[in-house]
Amino acid sequence: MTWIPPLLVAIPLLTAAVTAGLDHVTPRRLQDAIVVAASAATTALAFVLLWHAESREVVHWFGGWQPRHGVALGIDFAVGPLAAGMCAVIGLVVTLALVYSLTFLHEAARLYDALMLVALGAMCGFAMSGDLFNLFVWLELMAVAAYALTGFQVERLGPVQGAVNFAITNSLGGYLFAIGIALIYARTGSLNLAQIGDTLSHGPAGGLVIVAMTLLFCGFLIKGAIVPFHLWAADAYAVAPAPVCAVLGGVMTDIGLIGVSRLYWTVFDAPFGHGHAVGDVLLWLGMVTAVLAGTMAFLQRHLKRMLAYSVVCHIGIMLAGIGLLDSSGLAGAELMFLAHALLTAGLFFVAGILHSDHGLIDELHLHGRARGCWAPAAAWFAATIGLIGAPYVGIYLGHGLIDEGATELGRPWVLALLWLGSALAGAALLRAGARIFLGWGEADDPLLGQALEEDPLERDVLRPLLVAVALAAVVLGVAISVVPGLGQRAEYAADRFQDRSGYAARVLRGHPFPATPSLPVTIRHTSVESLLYSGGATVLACALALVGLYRRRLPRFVTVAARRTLALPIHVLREVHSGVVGDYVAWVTVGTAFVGGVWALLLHG
Amino acid sequence: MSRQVRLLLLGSGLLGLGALFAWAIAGLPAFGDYQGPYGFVLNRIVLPLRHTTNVVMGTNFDVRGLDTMGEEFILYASVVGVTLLLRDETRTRLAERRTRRFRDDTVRLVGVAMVGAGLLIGLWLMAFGYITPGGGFQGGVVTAGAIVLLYLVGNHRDYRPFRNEHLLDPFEAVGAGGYVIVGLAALASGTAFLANLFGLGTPGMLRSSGSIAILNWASAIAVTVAMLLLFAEFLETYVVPLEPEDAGS
Amino acid sequence: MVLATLVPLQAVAFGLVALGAPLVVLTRDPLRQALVNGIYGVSLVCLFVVLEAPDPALSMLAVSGIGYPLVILAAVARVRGHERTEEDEEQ
Amino acid sequence: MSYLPFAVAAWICLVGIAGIATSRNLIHLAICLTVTQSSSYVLLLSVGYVKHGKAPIFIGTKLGTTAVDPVVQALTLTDIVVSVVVIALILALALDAHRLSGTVDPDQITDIAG
Repeated sequence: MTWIPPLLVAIPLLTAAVTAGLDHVTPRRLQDAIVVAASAATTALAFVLLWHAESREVVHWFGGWQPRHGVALGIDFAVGPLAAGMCAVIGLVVTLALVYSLTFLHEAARLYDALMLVALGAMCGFAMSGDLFNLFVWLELMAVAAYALTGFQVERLGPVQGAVNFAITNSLGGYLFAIGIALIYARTGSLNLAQIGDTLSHGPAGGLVIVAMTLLFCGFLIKGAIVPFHLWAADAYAVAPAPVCAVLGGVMTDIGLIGVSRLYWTVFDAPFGHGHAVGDVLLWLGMVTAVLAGTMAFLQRHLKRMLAYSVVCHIGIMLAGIGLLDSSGLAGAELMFLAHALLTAGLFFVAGILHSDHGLIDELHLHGRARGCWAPAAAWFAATIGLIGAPYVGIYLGHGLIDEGATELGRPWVLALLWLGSALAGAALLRAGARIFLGWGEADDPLLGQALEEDPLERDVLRPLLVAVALAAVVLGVAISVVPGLGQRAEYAADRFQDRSGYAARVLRGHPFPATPSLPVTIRHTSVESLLYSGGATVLACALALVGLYRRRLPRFVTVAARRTLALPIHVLREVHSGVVGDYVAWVTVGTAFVGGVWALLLHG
Repeated sequence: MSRQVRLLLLGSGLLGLGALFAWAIAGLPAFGDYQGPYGFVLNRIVLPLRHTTNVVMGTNFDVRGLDTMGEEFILYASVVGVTLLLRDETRTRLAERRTRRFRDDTVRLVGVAMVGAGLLIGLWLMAFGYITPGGGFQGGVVTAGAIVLLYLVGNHRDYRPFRNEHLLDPFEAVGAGGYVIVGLAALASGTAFLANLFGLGTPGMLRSSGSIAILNWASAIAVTVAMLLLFAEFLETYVVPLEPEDAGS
Repeated sequence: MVLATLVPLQAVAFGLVALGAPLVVLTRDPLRQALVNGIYGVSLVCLFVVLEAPDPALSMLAVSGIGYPLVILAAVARVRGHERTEEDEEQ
Repeated sequence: MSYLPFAVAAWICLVGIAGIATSRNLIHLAICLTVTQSSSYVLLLSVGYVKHGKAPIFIGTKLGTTAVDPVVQALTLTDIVVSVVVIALILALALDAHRLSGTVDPDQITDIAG
């Protein structure tokens, strides 16, 4: 079955090239069918791969360049259940987005399809690659496709600004990553992750490795929109067409986290795995991201920008899970990724439906205008509850596993901060839903700032198809927490993912895979704390949403006190998210220097 | 955020980054003392195993051929992306003014000579890439540049066939898609994706290196067409082709 | 043989590149910057040659001799052309 | 000489970033991005250089002659392609920005913020 991994890249890329070449020969509908079929076939193969990877490591050496005497020569895709699962989710979300786009976007459809397929191939390649420079190639490939897709609606300035900010910050991240590769290569003389890890496990780590790790991780964190590198994300996701947002926000942002975890457990666990410094920095970055982005989400009125901050918030929670550096934390991040990708895609799909119905997606302008749209409303609220993580809904199981990891490590305060983040983001989404679909609250709220300019899209949509796709994504996402056996399999996948020496032995020396334990097929139960926190977060989100809707009815002394204490921080927060790319680049340098400085202090000596 | 705050942030960030770089450099092996092993192993095995005298190209198109496949698609995606981003620009250009044409015969003559030289150099770089320095990318850029020169110094009609997307798109597909197909062919024959399938030939001759030669040509086509489309997309937004009636005057 | 002559050559090439980078960045006018960037490109080509890297040198030569100038000049001309027509309209 | 090459690479990177962050023109900014990226080529090629090494092209030389690392050169080639692509995309966006707002100053293109 080692022939499957290259196909996950080859099928979408070849289809992208061929549809462009045959554009003037084939009718539009046939092309649509080919594009969707290619994406669906990729997804199906990813599921087959997932099934196989359960009991072995599927390693493919490109060009047949097997390692000789334990020295890697070529490029390998090394696929365990975690990487295969990622590919499956990526394929699923891209396929849904392509089906959604069939009637949603008419203009320049051929170019759009080609870029979406290229992004799909690149993301799959990234998730499976076991070679440091090859990761960089896929990272750049998906980025190039994403920049152009973000600027899709070139008739307005907003998309251009969003694409410029996205392109410049992420390119800079790519360059930092390239410098990191050069440093690692100078030290180890290898580009294969398993081999770099092997080399670094002998001898002292030193400043070179710490700096290289900083540059490589910061490159990924820029892609993953972690504070203070997150500023571009809200600009880019606010302006891209809804199905593009579903792919960017649902899966491409998470790619950064896949990179961080892959690199940590194949390479940097070797020199730094004995301490907790690397993980602690990631954990703190994740918690700050979760709370800050949750707050920013609450201050938005533009639905896609609100969703962008909600994405950043959940990315923060996942990074915190990875930063715990244990298998339940990683398994939790993994399960959260599954649910979050589908639910976020569903929410962006609903935003697109509102856009095509009313020509705008501003929470206040849409006040009460979507009363009676039951299907979109149901999708919106279900997805929101799933993203908050009410008991056994949506991200709950993943969040619960992260909680377990934090409790085992004796850091119970992590739980409180993370649940606060998801409650804040959830409150914003609940408030917007209640305003738009139920007509609750007031039609004006100066707290939410200025409206963004937006143009109506093409109206010629097949609405039932859009609604069906949105519902499908949400139903799948909501059900993740109650799929029997999924939790146990995620933990098993995480365990395997974290076994650095086992991975290296299988990849470099072709060692056989130890027998797979038989895993139970029952619903994974979580701790009582998680249940309490999850319930609390749901109640808190509802309360905050009500406060957002009816804050003028609060007693006067409360509003005055709140205004006095919160006005300045909110002003500062908004100022920082300035939309000016020069500021973002300054933040990138400060952030990289800060992360590197902290690691230098903690890891040296 | 005011510019002062930004400069302050930037200054402190760069200072910190500079310190990190200095620390990293202190840990590097001294210049010229690099110990390998990866590249040195390839220097020893690529010529005997693949009959490719230019080990860099052997690395690019065989040992690390997957990177180059990604690179081809980066180029492809950027052409598609730039076309997407400039589609409004191209639409509005029709309202813009006309270009001046170079009327001077000497300029034309020099131009034509340069086009010829450029095409020859480009083709030479492509053809001998896996033997001597050069290769699909370099040759492709030079060839595309020469063709664009034809457009700039000569009559615009000369360039028009090359600008025709109906003609160019299939080539782009053949170039970038061809790379994938060579990979898939190897996979279908029961070996690994992008494995070298064909006879290796004599080192130093054009018929050497097996699949490397084919991949080199695929990437040469892909790069030439991509560059041509890219340049055209930018020049098109500036220079307007002449209407048929005044082209003859 | 070469080491005696190569080391000074390399030092000079590195020096030129180190000088060229700030010059490119500090030239704020895009048209002039395109020219300075071309010269910087040539200094990189020289550096690659003395570092025994003919393939990257050729690639850099093609890119900084043909690739960058064509796209940059077209973009500059477009932006300038617009400004000029707007001025004409004002007059 | 033993650390000068690496210091030059770091210097180029910092200079380029400073140029990006302070730029008032997207075309200027795009060129600064390529300068920043050129630091990674300089670093890669300096890392792979070997004293007395020849270029890794074996025509008429005996196999086993000391040669510099071919891998960093292959990586540099890919990196150069990436730089052309990025500059083309950012210039295309600059043209769009100019068409829509009449300016290419990133500080003045602030349709979305907050």
